[in-house]
Amino acid sequence: MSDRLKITLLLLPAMLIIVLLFFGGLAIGLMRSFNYMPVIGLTEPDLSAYFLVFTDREFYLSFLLTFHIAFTSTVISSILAIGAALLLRRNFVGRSIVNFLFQLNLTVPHLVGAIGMLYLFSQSGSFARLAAEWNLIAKPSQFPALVFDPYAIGIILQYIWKEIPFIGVIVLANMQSIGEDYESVARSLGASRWQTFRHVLLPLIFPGVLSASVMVFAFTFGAYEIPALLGANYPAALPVLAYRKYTDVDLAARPEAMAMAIIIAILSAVMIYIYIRYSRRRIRG
Amino acid sequence: MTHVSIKELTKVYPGASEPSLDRLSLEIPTGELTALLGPSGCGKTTTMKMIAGLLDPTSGDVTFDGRSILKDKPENRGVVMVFQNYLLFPYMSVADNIGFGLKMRKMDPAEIKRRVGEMLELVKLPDLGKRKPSALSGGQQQRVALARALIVQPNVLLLDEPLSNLDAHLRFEMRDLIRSLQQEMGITTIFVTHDQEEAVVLADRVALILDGCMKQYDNAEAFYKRPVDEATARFFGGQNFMSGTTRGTVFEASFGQLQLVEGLNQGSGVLTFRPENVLLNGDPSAPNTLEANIADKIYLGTQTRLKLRIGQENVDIITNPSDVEGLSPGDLIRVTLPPQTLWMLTS
Amino acid sequence: MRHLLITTLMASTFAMSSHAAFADTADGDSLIGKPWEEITAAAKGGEVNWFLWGGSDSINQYVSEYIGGILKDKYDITLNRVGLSDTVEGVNIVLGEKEAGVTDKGSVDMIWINGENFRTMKQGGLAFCGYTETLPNNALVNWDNPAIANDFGVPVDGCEVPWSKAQFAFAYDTARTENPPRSIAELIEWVKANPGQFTYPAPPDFNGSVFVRHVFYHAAGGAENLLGPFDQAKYDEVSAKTWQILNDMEPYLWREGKTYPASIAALEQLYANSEVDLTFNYEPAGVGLNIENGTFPPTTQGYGLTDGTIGNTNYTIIPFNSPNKAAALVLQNVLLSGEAQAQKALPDVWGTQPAIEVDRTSDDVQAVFASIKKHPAVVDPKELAKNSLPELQASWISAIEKGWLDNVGK
Amino acid sequence: MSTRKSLITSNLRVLTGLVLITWLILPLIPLAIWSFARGWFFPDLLPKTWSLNAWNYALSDTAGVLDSLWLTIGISLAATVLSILVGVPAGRALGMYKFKGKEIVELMILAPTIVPGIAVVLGIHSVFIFVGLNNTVPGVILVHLVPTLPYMVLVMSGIFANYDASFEAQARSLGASALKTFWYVTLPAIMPGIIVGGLFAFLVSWSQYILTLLIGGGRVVTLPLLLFNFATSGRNDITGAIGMIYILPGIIILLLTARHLSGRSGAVGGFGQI
Repeated sequence: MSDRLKITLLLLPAMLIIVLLFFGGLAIGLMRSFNYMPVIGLTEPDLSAYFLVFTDREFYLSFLLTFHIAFTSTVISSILAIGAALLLRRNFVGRSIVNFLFQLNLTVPHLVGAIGMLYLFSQSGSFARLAAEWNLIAKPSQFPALVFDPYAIGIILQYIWKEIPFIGVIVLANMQSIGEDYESVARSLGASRWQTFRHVLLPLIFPGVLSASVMVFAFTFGAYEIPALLGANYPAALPVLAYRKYTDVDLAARPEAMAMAIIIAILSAVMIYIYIRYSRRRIRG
Repeated sequence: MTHVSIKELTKVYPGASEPSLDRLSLEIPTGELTALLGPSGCGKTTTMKMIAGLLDPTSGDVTFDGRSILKDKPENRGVVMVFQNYLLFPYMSVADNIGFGLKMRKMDPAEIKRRVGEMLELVKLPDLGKRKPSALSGGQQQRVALARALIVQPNVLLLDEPLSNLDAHLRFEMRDLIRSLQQEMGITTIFVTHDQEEAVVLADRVALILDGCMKQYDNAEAFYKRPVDEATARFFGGQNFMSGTTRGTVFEASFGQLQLVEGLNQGSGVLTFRPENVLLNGDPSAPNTLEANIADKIYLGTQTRLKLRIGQENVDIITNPSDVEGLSPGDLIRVTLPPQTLWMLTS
Repeated sequence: MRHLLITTLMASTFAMSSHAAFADTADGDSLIGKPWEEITAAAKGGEVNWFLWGGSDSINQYVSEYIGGILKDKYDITLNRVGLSDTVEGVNIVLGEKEAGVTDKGSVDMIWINGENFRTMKQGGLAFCGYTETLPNNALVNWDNPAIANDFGVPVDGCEVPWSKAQFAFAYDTARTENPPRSIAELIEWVKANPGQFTYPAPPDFNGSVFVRHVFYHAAGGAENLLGPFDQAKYDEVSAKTWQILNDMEPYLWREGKTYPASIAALEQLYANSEVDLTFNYEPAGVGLNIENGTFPPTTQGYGLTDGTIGNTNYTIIPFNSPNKAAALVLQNVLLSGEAQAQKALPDVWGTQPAIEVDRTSDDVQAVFASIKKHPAVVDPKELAKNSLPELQASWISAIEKGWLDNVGK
Repeated sequence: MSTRKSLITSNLRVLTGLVLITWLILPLIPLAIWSFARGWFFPDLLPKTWSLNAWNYALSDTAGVLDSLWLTIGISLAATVLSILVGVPAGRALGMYKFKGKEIVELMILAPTIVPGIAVVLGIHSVFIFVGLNNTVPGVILVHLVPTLPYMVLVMSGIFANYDASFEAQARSLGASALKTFWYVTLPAIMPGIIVGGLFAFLVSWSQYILTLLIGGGRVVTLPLLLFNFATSGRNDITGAIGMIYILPGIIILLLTARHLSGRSGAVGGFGQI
């Protein structure tokens, strides 16, 4: 068997699934967003759905909110995950517990974390109750609004909770395979601890951090159930908005939902491209 | 210009029962090139990392010109370590790698560029500044690593197995480069190696460390001529050891007497001599000329190794292949052990 | 080997999703008017997929255990209760299937429904209609009652069968609040006097929407003027006043009205944890259940408004493409039976009001109904019914919900 | 470095570690307490009354929680096995061969990790309605492959990049059949990757919400759907019990595979190789 044939056969099943399901799904979504669906008699594509999306003020608010959620969650969890990995790299009392919890946390679904956050941070949640116990607040409304809030703090907290271990495990694996010798070289060449971290370790673990954080960004930008559970009613996150449109009893809203889905896909691809370009220059330049 | 002094340096790793390094003491004069020699795991890299500040010693002290440096941060010691696998930062160009130490000292970029250029000339890689390390050969990477270390003008340079990853023909080139740069800049240099040949060709002085203890600290020749004990002699390729008793200048061996020079250890002990110092078919009247029986003959290309029996003793000798042509196991030959090549080990 | 694995895997996954191929009764029209025995015979051994809001363990238990038990034991029908977060999800499935041309292999056999969702199904041709006379227990239903024959103003026309009646009621904690507001006018004043202690779920939440309609009635000076088909001029006039009232109220709401709870459950949580002082529900019996399951403080008390609260009837509907229509008919008939309606009315089961005429049931069932003691915290349905307001037609409701979103919510 | 200073550093480490531990388990605590609570109102720090009601309900036949648990496990396992069967060959092609268009293939396979699921599932839903895969378990399993497969291929290509195929040649030359070679040589060598990739695939499928909701259409009720239902209906006690049931299988699988996840096995490092 020639290599060419072998490679083709090896790749075929995976490519079939990706092309049919993923790109097929995107393509159908694209067609429907243009009101083009010959099977059900729509043969004249138009841009009306996009027009509706782009003239809706909630869409822009929704985009800003979703971007804020994804960006803030990604940056904070990446930074904290690197810190946690630095901590876990060295031996200390309780390291194995943290290690285990890190991995345990990977197995806990986002939804469970979100519900936990709700019970912890709502105005009558555990922290509010603690505050009341210590006489910091007299009634729930005095506790700061951390869920269903306009700044999506609850959502971001849940993402941070969930993504620190995800990025952390990847970064830790990265650090362990790199070892400490590069840092030793840098120290002996006169770099301080901080310089060693900034100019040597960080660029070395950067590919791992980058790929992990890209996945986190994409996930947090596109997740439905977390903002649906913890988010404010208005504006809703983009995926929630798209889902609402799609399940609107008015069938006319479906092309709008499809248009939003396509816009979400394009936006996340573009933002991730910019992010990769920009951060690569910053970290490795 | 730094005189390095190591005093009773000891390292016990957490959880280990045996020390990895046991009370090592060494004086390394300013500008000298010293080798720490020993098999892997003998504690030589540990020693180096402690000098560089990358490891904390369990006890003991390291002083530079009399001042203890153990409390100094690694970046403030003026010690640069070059690792065996070079560890060039893979995401930086060659020039950026070399300039790294200067950048960390926040030197003006133009000045860094100038000095990097000089350094590239010095290590004979003038045109490779823009390349990535992955595009370099092993020897070139070694030079970049050396340049990266020397550019910060360290007081002390530490080299970890500097020649071991190189092909035979590159070794001498690199040896010459290291020696000339070191002499030129007068940097006190310590390198570690497990290869006695590497130590001998490069170092002014060699410290042999076996089992965490220093055996002998001397110039290279001394390890061949005057090893302190059997382990040291064996490490340097010594094969011939005979038990007996020395009285004055006479050694009483199992097969008879051997003439010695003056000033060797007296009493019962072990006599050693190097295989390459035994003469074949020389003057029969010369002292210490004996009959020997060939037990085996091993052809090694440029040399031939003969395994001989003298009385009950086994003796190995190395000769020029042409000298032993036609001889075969079972033949008798005449060998001479010149008195000035015989050495009594301390017991 | 790999091939074998895939085959086994596919086979096993398909087995997991076995659709009962037998007892396929997708052709509903052929069932209409048939003797009941033939219908139960056709339904025997089959299954029925009932989509209904699944957020109450009491209702889930009643449906799965009590109703499901009867179906299994008496008719050999398997009831699959499919829980929904929102009824619209069920409507949507049917909608999507119709769009895709799935006319006889739909996945939904029955939906618990009323109001806008019913309108969508009826107008979209998504409902199986005209069969109600076929159900023996249809005799218990008083179709002459306009509140039964019209679902939010839309004539039922035999496209659904009533299940329960409900009437909006408020609830408060007697331990926290002494004098809760007893009319919409009082409420508006009360909210201003008690800043941060009141809110309502954002429409289109079912309960938030009905609260807004109460304010709308108040602004219109009564429901009488609003009955009948949608009237744009009337709507513009009344809605302007309504948005004025709600926007004036907004700064005094929970979190200064910057956000609203997304659902009635969220409001009930706020109430339970003293974040707000009042709650309400279209199903007044829920107060009793919520006290019993520990969601509400035991000192909670339900009450009606002096100027009346809106009542409705809720129904079950069979989608046009249900493949198990016979079983769905049997299920509807069981739901309508006096026994099932009485069971549902027990305060520790659910406590909701029957949709049938109790005096048309057997003496035994009437005795059960007579013996029911309402939960002390639940407002007496008879008292509540004295001040019952009608629901508006669904077109009004969509307009009000959209208007709220544009004028108050954003 | 003085010992005093290193003492401070190490105490700092322990302290930060403690904060991290607390933060990691914190959200699970109220969930666990709620599952045993009956009426837990502000400002009570702990419930005044404890009860097993929620657990009784969650474990009863009517609630469907256990059915849902088995269904969810079945779907996730099927999605994992399919991901492995499809992902291992693809990982081999990407990890061991250089070929024209490789970057494009890689990008296509990775695309689902950077394009949110909601963006593709709406279109998939339209197609599935036509082919009758909507509201079915196979349909849900198939759509789960969209997010799980990239992880699997990613991990496996990392593994195969460090894999020496000459072991296979050696085995063949010693007389092993292709199948035996795969079984005795290839499989053990790539097993850590299969375990880690499989674990990730399982977890991704396990926590899938929106894909199941849309494609399953309410007929395929996995645990997250059930949980969301109760979480949004305000039954915190039942939510807590279902939540506990929901996280249990993941923990068990983790305990079985934990040693492969620890950094040194290197399989996780595959994620760094995008």
